[in-house]
Amino acid sequence: MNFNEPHIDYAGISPLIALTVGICVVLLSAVFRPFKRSAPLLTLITLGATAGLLIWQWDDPKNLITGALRLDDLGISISLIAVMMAAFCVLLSIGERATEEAGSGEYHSLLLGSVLGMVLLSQATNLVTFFVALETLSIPLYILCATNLRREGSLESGLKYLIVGSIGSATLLYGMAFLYGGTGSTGFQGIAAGIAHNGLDGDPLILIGIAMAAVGLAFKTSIAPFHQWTPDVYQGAPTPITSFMAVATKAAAFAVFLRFFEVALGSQLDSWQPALAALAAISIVVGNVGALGQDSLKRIMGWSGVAQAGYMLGGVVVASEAGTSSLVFYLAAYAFMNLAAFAVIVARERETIFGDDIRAVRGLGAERPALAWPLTISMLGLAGLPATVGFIGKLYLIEALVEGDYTWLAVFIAVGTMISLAYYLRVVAAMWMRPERDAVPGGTPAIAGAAPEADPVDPEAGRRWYLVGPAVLAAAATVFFGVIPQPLVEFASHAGAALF
Amino acid sequence: MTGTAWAWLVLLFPLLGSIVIALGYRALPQKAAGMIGTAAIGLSFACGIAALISLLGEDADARHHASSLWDYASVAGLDIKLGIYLDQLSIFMVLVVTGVSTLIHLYSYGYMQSDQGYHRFFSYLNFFVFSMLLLVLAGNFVLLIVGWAFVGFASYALISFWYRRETATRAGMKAFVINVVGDIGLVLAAFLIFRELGSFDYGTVFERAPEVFSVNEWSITAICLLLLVGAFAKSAQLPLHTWLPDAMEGPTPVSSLIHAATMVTAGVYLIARTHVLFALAPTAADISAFVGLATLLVAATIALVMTDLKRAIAYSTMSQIGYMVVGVSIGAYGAGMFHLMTHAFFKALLFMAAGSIIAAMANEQNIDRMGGFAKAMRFTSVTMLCGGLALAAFPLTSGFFSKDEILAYAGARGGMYLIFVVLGYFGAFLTAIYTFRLIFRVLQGEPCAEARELIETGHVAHEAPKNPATGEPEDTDVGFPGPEHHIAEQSAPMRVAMGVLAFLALVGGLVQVPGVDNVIANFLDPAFEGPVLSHVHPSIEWDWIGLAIGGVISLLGIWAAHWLYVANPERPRALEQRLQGLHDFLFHKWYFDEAIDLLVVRPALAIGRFANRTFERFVVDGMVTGTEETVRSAGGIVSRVQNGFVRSYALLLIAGFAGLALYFLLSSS
Amino acid sequence: MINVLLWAPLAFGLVGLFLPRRAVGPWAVLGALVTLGVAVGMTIGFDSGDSGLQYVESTPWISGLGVDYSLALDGLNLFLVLLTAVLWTGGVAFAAFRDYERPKTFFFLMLVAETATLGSFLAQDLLLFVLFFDFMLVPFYFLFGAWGHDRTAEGGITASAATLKMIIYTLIGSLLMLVAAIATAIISADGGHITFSIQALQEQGIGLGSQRWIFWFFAAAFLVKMPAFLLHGWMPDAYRAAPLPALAVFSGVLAKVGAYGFLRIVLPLFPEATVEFQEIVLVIALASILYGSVMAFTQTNVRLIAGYSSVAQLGFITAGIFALRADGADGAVLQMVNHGLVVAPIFIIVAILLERTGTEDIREMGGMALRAPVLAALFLIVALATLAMPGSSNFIGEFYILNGLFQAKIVFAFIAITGVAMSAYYALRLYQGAMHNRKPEGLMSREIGWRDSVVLVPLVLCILALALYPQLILKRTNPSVEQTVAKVTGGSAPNSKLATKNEESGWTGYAPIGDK
Amino acid sequence: MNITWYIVLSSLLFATGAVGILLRRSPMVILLCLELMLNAGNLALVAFSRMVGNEQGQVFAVIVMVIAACEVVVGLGLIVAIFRRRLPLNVDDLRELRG
Repeated sequence: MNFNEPHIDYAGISPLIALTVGICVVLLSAVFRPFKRSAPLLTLITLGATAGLLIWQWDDPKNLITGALRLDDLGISISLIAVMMAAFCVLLSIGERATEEAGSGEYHSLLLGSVLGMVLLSQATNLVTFFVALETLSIPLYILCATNLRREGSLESGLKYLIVGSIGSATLLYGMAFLYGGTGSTGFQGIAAGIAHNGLDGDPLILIGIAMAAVGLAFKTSIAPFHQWTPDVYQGAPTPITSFMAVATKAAAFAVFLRFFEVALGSQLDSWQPALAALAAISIVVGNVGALGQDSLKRIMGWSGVAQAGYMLGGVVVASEAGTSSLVFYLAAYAFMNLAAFAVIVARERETIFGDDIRAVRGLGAERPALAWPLTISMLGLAGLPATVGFIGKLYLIEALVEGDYTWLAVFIAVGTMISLAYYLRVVAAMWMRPERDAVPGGTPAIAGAAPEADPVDPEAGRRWYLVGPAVLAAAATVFFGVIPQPLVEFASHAGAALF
Repeated sequence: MTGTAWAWLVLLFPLLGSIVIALGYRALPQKAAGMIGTAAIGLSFACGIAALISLLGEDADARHHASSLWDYASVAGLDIKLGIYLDQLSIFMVLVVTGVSTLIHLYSYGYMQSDQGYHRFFSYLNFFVFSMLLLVLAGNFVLLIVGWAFVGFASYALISFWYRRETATRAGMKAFVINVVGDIGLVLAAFLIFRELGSFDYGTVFERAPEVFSVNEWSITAICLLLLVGAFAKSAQLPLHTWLPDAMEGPTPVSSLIHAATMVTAGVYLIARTHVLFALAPTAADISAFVGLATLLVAATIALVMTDLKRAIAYSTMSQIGYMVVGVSIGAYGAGMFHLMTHAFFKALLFMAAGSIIAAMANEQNIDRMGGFAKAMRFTSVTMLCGGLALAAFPLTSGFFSKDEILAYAGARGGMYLIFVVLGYFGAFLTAIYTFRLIFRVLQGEPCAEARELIETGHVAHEAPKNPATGEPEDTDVGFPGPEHHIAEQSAPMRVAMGVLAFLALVGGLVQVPGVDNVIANFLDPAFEGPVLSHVHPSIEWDWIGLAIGGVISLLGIWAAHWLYVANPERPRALEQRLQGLHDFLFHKWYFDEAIDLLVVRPALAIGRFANRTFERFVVDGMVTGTEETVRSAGGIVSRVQNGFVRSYALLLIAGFAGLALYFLLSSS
Repeated sequence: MINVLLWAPLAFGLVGLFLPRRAVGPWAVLGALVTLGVAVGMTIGFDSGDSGLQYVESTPWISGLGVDYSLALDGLNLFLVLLTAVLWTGGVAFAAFRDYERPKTFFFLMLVAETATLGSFLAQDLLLFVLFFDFMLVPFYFLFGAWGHDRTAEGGITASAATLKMIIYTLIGSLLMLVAAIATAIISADGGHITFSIQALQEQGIGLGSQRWIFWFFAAAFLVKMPAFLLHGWMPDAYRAAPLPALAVFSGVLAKVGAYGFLRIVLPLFPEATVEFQEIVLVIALASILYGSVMAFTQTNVRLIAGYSSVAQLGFITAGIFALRADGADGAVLQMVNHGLVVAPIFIIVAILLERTGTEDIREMGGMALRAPVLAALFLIVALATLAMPGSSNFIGEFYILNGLFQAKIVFAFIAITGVAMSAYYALRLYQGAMHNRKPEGLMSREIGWRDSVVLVPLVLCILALALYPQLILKRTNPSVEQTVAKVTGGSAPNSKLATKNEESGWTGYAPIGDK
Repeated sequence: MNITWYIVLSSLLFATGAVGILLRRSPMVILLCLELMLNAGNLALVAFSRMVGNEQGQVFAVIVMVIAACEVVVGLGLIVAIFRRRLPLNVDDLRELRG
């Protein structure tokens, strides 16, 4: 019997296939003795393959699966960022307690699963794929956060993330339902068409739908006031996972943020622009002041993540090609800077009894220059000082904002950056200078390794290639693209061109 | 060689001398330093003579030349060259300055011999002469200001020469700051001149001024008043005079050179130099004249009661400069400059004599402790007498002619200017009294310990010197005559210098005897060919009548002094008792220092303290800490909201959603 | 050529990281000297008659954003570049004769700082300028923080706290300036191709409405950097914390970048706003002069006396620029160089004194002139130059500044000039306090050593040379300055009274009573 | 019959779920409430799907059920893990991470 088989663009979905296969293989590898140790390697191979396939698809946009996905340079670039972060996460996870706790195979397959979700999300052009991808992304992360079963913090972060995250998804879903109801379609194009056709501008269904969708996305990108899970989860999760989700989740979520608001709701600009701008401003302020009093490096990164998300949201707000490009550029920059920072944090976590407390990096400049320089560079970069890619990123964003008549938001970014100096430079000072005020005598910090569930201290961690390597590499990239940004600008502008 | 070439040489030698001595402070032996210093000035005097000769070679009206080396700073319309202006006036000043300086260098060569800072002293002294010459030769106002400030610095350096004396350093600072106030006056005047005339150059300015300004126009008056600020600060006229008495902290040759003969007369020179402008601003000129008069009287009255030898002479200097200021302000330029010259002679001489005595007294300057030096130090006392006579305008001495000529000129102007005649003569009377008060108290009477020692052993030896002001032992590392002192009696160079000056003080006046010869006036007058006042000239008769009166007055004064301080020495005490209030008032120098302290110094310090303690802390730092606090507290709030309760997170999330939804609904409906 | 000038220090610094500890100091000196050599060479080759840019170097950097890598010299920055090279040579040499902990990093940072500073002077692209302007701070952040002195003992704050305060304070302005710079480019491009080239932006120009806020964003950056009155909160702590060689170059050069920014960017790019806000800025400048002077003569810490005197000096410079006359601006540029040349030696002398007396409090010093006459003489010359003694180049600088101010806004000139009197007092007080009066017991007074003389004497010689021939700078500066000022005044001939006589200049202006 | 009622019902469900999460401390109950919220979404989807007359909504609803199931599984897993660590099963006691 014959039926007209749907045309399937295997080339287009090859990255997804690769990932899926990878997940199965890695998972199974855990089962067969001889391959027990090979999970990380396999994961890296998978990621490598995915990356290769993605690059292969570079620069020829097409719709996949009857318009459920759109494979264009925006999606690819974001996916690449996610894949890169995953790869480094694998490296940082070597010797991480969590992997043994959870079982190496499971751990890595979950990681791949989350990557799969991200790749999907970055290409989703349909509410259904959007939601599915989002959950594929999140659910593995819920588990990964909790993988360090020995540590109460890890479990707590997992549960918190799960609960709040599910509320986020539920809200998002409900919003999607309304949008569907309002426009009669789940495809982004369809929604746009629906809005245009029925002219349902004032329609409460759509408006509430938009609001709810915005909340869901803002949650995933940890935009204030939907940010509160961020610091806790960042601090509680195993550090490699933190580094992974800090960047990758943001990246993927921002990709769909762009698509959803600029493709589906492009015609509603003036109704959502001010709202998002306000959210951006709020999270810039909240994130930066929140980070001020912190002593846990991971927490600092968490709060700073909130602020950075605020900056990036600016790229969405202006709804222009420049905005999109600048956002992608900034995400890439953010990836490098975070990576350098987290690699060092992981190393110090294993080296010292201070865990991720800021005391762990005190005197690093003299003790371990190979770690101190990357962390310094990444901090300066996050603070947006010149000669780092962070500065160019801010420059790019601000230029987009001013062009889009959101100069006041640009000023907000400037002010936020000033505040941020106070905590970024505090870390730098801890590494290079005499203590600002003498350390609190005695008493191990909340997350200090001295606690009963201590992770084993590895005094050589500061010299392991798989920790120093990523740190130095990322720091180098941070400086390199700070001095010669042209290639990265090209990369980003491709992504920007995809939407407009 | 042209006159200007000589003039450049005049400038060159002192500068070279100063630099050579300074750089060779290790290599050169002491004597060499002194010789180089003296020689440099001598040479520049010679060059001055040469320049004069080349000037005399030309006819009277062509005797002014400008010459410049290079563009100093001339862009954007300001044309400032490194240029000099040579005419009768400047050459006259050059000769007075270099001439007297040479003698004083000679004197210092002996006087300072046992002083540790010998090189430093001569280097400074040469630098001063250079600056003074720069001042008088400057070809534009900017260079004038440079010279003006240089002499100010030189005077600072020499006043605080013994720099481990608190009193000396403080006096130096005072002198410098007050002189800077003067500089500022000049600078502002220069700006105003530039705004009106578009140039700083003497030639251009004096040429354009009559065309641009109408008489007594406010801007020219302003210019002249600003110039006067400079002049008064430098010439220690009221109310900017308080630095001069304190300046006596410096070594005596310095007092004699800078604070009697040359620098302090710069103000007089300035007024004479800018006579064109003052002629256009009679009001300013009159103000200046009256200030001069006031200074003349105030200083004279103070000098009556001063017990510090050098300070007394310093006040007399102020008063004499008062005469000169009156002279050049009312238009008696020739007479004013003439008095400047004679005063340079006899006042320098008086200081030298005083120095000789003070050295003998081991820096003791209180005349109450002195006495009977007439026998002890013959030479010194004779020369001092000569100086005193000239100062007291004893008939036929130099001061006699010069002072009275000024008053005669005032008389000739008549009208309001008669006040100057009357009070001027009164001043002359006071002058005679205080001069001979000093002479009688120091030379006559019961010999004091040192004098007796001198008479008996022929030399004096003292214990370590003390600071007369504070009584603290001096730090002899930085100088001061050591155990054996240099007094004119025993040091040939000092005698030569004083001898020459004594001679000049006595007969120096004869170059300008009314009706007989008018060398100075005839030479200078072409330089002062102004539009106005040039016609005013006292008739010979009046001149002689004036001289007669002056002579009588000075004799009266001397007699009064004798009656008070020699005939019956108890009388002054009695008078002090009787006129306690007046005496205190005069003794505290009319409370000028106190007033300035109250009106200027204290407020400034108070403001400084306020700025430092209050403003800086609460406003400036307040802004920083204030912002910091706000931000930090905001952070506190945020992390308090971050309370770890997952349910409150959910609440905030839902609340946020509600807010967003509301916004969308409201904004679009 | 110009690239060598800019990157030589950085190159030497990088190489220095791989040298043995002992060699790195001399190596750094060599680097600074090479840079100096290049700078001198370019100064010699400079065409003094030309008002335009020379040694131009321009290639696209981030074509996507319209940012170019473009450098050039002209009358405005020529001598500031030279000054930078000179002072850095002095500072690095002075440091090289001492041993600092972690010398490699120290000298690396010093040389990085030089490149950054040179960059901000040379940049002809608005964004490149901003980039270097911000980047300058980074090396100094480390230098002050890691090699600085904690002042907790005398009730101050730690070095790292002080330097943090400084960098945040100064970046406030810089980041706003970044926004303003981008806004300038975009507004003047409006829709078209965006460029940040200062030259190009001068042609286009932007509307007064946007000029207003952009002006203040830039002004904020520059005034903080100077620092000007009320924005100097970071200065005292930072100055007390800083290691002296670094402080010498910092206070000698970095403060000038602010003033230079006004000339290079604000005047030509925002002329209308400049005219509109002239008097406000002048008021700030006067406040800086008076306040700085008053503070300077109440301080007892030598660093702070110098620091506050710089506040006053920068006030003069700002006033000169905002007289909006060629002579004022000429004076300002000259004065920037002069002040750099005097303030750096002062800090070096302070370092020398500190080594001898172990204190920075003038009340605890004194009487050193006897044993150290040469040091005293050098100090005296520097002090006199600081108080703008007539005959010094500083005097000419202030004379031009005040003349410009006088002709433009007479009242301001009268107020400003009181600062001169005060400067006389605090400068002499500084000198006397260290060198004169009684020597405190047990205070070691020693003559300056040949090492320090090698550093100090050349600087003093520069001062003397300029004192004899300030025209050297003025002549080369004037054409560019006149061009810049003309952009604001609309090309009115800026010499003597003719320029200002007739124009209406408000109550502060000068209106002749009674016409001729 | 008008669609409004379906919407009202679903929103009531959603609200109930939300309020439940805010009020209850036991992770179990919270998971249930999450289910409620998701199903509110489902109901709305299905209803709308009827209204607009295409099946996309219904497909969506089916998929959502799967996802909801996954979430619950993960949630339960976590709860077990917490229980094994002898930690209190009360979300308010899990607040080591804060500030």
